[in-house]
Amino acid sequence: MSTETGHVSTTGLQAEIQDGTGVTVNKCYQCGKCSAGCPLSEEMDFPPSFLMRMLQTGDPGLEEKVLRSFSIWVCLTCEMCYARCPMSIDIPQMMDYLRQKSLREKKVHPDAKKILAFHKSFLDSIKYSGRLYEIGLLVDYKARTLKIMQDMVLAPKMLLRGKLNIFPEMIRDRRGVASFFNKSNKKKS
Amino acid sequence: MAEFEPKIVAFVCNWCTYAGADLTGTSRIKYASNVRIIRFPCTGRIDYMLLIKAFDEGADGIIVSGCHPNDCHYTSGNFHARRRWIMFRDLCNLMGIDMQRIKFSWVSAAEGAKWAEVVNSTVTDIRALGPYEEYRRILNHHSKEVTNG
Amino acid sequence: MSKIGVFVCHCGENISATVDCEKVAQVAGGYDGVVHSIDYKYMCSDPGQSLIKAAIAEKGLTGVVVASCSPRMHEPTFRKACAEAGLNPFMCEMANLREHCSWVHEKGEATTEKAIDLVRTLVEKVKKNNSLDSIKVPVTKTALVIGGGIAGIQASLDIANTGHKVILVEKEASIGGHMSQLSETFPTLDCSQCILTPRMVEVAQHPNITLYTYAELESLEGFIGNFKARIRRKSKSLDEKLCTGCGTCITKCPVKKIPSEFNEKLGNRTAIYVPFPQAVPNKPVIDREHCTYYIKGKCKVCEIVCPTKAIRFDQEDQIVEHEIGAIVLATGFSVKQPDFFPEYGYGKYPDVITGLQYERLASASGPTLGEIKRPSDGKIPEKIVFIACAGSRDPAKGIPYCSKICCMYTAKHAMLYQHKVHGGKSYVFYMDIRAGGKDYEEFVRRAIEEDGVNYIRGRVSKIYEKNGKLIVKGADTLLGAMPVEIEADMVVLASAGVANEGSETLAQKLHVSYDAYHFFAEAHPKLKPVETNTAGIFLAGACQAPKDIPESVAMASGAAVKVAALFSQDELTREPLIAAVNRQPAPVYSICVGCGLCISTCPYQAIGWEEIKTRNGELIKKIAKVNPGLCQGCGTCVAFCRTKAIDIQGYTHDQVYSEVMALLNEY
Amino acid sequence: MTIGLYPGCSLKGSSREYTESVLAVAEACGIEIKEIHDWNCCGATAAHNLNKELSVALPARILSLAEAQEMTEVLVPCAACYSRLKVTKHELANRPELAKAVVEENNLGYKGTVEIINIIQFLDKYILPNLEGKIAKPFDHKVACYYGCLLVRPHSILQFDREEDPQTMDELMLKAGATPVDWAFKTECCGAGLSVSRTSSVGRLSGEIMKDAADRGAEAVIVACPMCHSNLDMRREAINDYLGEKLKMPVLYVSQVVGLAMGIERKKLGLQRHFIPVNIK
Repeated sequence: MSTETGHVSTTGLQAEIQDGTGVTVNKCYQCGKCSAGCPLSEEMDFPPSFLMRMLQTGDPGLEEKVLRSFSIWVCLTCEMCYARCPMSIDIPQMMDYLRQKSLREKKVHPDAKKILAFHKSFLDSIKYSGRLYEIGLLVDYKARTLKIMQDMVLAPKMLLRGKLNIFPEMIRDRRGVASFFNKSNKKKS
Repeated sequence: MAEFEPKIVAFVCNWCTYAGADLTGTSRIKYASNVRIIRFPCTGRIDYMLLIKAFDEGADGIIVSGCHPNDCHYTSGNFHARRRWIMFRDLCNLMGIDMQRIKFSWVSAAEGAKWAEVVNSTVTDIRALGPYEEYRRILNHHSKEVTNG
Repeated sequence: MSKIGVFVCHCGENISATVDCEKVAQVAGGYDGVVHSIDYKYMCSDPGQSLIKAAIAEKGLTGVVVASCSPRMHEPTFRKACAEAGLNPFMCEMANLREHCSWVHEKGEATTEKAIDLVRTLVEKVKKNNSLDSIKVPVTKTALVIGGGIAGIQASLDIANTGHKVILVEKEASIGGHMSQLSETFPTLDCSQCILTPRMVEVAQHPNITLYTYAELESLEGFIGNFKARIRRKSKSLDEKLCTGCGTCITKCPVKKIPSEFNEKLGNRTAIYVPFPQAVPNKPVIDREHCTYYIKGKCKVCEIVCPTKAIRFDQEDQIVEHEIGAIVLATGFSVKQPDFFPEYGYGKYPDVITGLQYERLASASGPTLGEIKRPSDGKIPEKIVFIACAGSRDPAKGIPYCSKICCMYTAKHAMLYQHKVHGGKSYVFYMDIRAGGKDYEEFVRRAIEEDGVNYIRGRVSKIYEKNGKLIVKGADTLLGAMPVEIEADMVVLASAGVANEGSETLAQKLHVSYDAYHFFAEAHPKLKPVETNTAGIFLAGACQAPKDIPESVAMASGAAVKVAALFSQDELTREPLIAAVNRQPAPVYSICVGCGLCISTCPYQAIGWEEIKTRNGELIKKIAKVNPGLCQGCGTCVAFCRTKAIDIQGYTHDQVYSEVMALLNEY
Repeated sequence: MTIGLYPGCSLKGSSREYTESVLAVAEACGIEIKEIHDWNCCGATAAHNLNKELSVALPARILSLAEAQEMTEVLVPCAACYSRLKVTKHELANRPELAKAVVEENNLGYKGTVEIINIIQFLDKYILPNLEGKIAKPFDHKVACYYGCLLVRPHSILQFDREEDPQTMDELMLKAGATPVDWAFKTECCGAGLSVSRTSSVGRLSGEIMKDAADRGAEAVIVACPMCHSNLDMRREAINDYLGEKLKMPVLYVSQVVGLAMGIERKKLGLQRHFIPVNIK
């Protein structure tokens, strides 16, 4: 004899974001405070509040644009938007979700390839040694991006100051850490 | 199998919770339909034997809800209700009544959303506890004792 | 044998959309004692009520159950209809199928079942109802108005002009409230003080108004028509009869650097002071927290210079008592201090101010004599930024509601700036422009089109100071949320309107409800906007929710009419839903055992003793007795009574037990 | 008194002077620091950007290790690691099913008993009380305390200091003899994760920070995060390119300043490792 409690009906990407992160896109009333405070909004193709608006429409074309946007990759997760949002919308979490979906669906913005390459190199380093191996990271990143010359000035200076380890630090239970990667990869496939 | 739908009676005061539940309606907030409200002028009027009566008649759970402390329309009715409740609780324990089946709450005339929460959480809790068959057993037991002298 | 009529209302589609009303009526028709059961689209309409009246006449109904909306909405309507058809109005009950059922559940069998249960419960209750007669009580024709802002002033004058006595209580040293602080008012740009001060003077001179300033309500007892109010008149350290208001004491007072509350701390006042030059009454009070005499035990300069010897250092607070028939609550609102906006730097940067502070700057009687000058260095700002919704519509900061007045006063502020500072640039950051009201939209358009105020749709994220400028970082959401940065000289925050501190304590004293934000709650959001849930207490102005001057004034006049209507009667009828002690024929007389528990628990001291005596005066029994004039019908005594000797009409033992049994047992 | 330490990857490599200074001040106060054995990387920005499960599993292993090694309090000097560990702890506490999955995965068990503290809390709680009378050389300079993003955000979880215009580091510096300047970029982002992949963005963001600090008369910027340090110090070229001027202001870790005030020798604090020479004393 009971009836279900009320719920807002959303579909598409909105609903997915809601399920995946608990963020209700429709809470945004477009005040723009996030875009005003975001340190990177001027480098974004769509500042955060604009992105929220695109998602609110539920228009598949605009949702596609969001997943292919540069904004989601240049976002630094500095949490400024979340800190000041009058509606307490966890935009950083939503950005994480969008990035992962964009990656899964192979929709990463061409200009974001470098950012993505860095993140991937970073994770590979951890997978291999359990910790970040900075030279390894740089080498791997260069191999991925073919930016051979970048930061070439920096490395010797860092070595000179004892800021770089020639050899990676290996943790003992590398297999254990690597297994996290395998498991989470399996889940996705 | 269909889910167990508990019967829940709510004893509420006219000034705070009844009005609060009206506001839930005006705000069109949806909640579980298991609860039936009985209106009282004040929680101070609620004679706790009524709660026993409700279990007797087959209720699986009970809500008693009135004004927040200090907000009673009649100055102190809700304090009296609370004081009596403390004594009544001991009595219930003695009789073997499951205290988890009686929920107390404060819902003011402005707290429409809270009323929906109180109802929904009570329904969920009572549903988890299942039908109050135990009470029926206590009842039979007591009545046998009485007849056996 | 009962003959009950059941009337199921569709409420248009409000009920019938989710409840099968026909089925409800059909099932109810089969209940014992129900002789008439129908459903109809609008029971409260004239034809609907006629259906009830006709059924009472034709079928000789002994009880009526109307299954429709909340009894808090239409119980009086249907009881009146019953009375008109010759049925005792208290033989009518309502089942709440709308607020408690159709509006809160989805369409389906379960919802209809619930509706049926509710109707059955009330059918069983009404069978046990008793015919009751209303109680008559006298009316004291004096009104108490609490709060001397524009709403309280208007209510006082309106009531006083109907020939009734008014006692106006104001906690500050002068009446006038927030309106006296304002510069010019939207949308006409009338000078606020010019239109207010004549009203203030009228209050002071009105023969029917007793004005207590520097006073607060201490306690209230009683009920509609018969309240007793105790008012604390705080000591002003002054014999008001002797004081001529010459002001010599103020000029000579050595403590001169106390931030003036009236000037929102943008100016100073002395320890003996009148809040502002046009104050009513224009007689000073001593602020004992700052006065040297009260702190150090010496000074008394004011006493020495006073030509009429009116200063009274040893004066004490005084409690006055008044019999009151009705109360108008007009305590107004407060402006939220935006110190919960660290990103805007209020409190850190002196040139970030509130809207109310800006009013003082723009006011001809203000600290800058109406010139817009920065508090930090007195410079005239060349660029000024106004931020709307600084606190309002911000759930993260705890204020989700719209403060309603800010859009308009911000437009006015920007307009005044443009009028006063030629060549200056003004910017308004806003989310929406809410300009509903006569000539309001036109006013905002004028600010934009004629005065050149730059409106930017977006919220400001941060303000910081650099090289004497305030850097305002916002965004323009109409340009794709493009970041905007303005180097301003001054920033004005349209801070939220909030309930007064301690408003809930006052509400508790008066037993009126308040909402989640501590504003006082009206009895019905649409149809009883000036009434409270407590009969005889009415609301006026911004103590109910933020509102502008015309609305406050209209509401005050509305409340005054309610009071006048009440005072037009010599006697009031009260619902007879009160307690009574059981009486029986001799030799039992009453099942009351005289334990006295009810006497000690009654919150109204409405129960006393009654001695039952033989004809020759010998005491047979001492039992409890309810004074019907004092009993408010809470029923606490009923729950306490061990022998069930005391019962309360409308909620008798028979009635409530029948309800419980009917609710849980289907036929 | 033994306190656990989670250094994190940077503190073992590019910002080893941060570790050195932390250990040096702890040693001077007789506080024993024990590194979590066999710790792994917290996953940093990369993990939560690309892989949600990983962003929980990696920090969870660290928390489990600390618990297994009977630590009750773990100092996390890196602000980014601190934020990740605190957020993970919060998530595990609020999502029991997640905590269960984590235990199954890492075979280490998890109860949630370890307290995570940041560098400011550590200095405040363990070093300052010992400092009375030990301020050998007050750090008598005007400093700009730079908190960055992750020391104070997300505030709802970290519950540390104020989200806007925080004060704790300023108070700490005051006690070390420094004069904190009032400035506007305390919690603005330096560019962090984009250091390598978008150096120009870092030049702009870090540049604005350095410029405001310089304009307010600061002689040094004080940080509590290795990423902030590497951006403000090692990326000075990009910063100067953006600003079009040559800023020489040094960037010090908060622990280095406390160390200097205590009179610990500069080498022990790793000051020689900075790109921008620390020419002030």
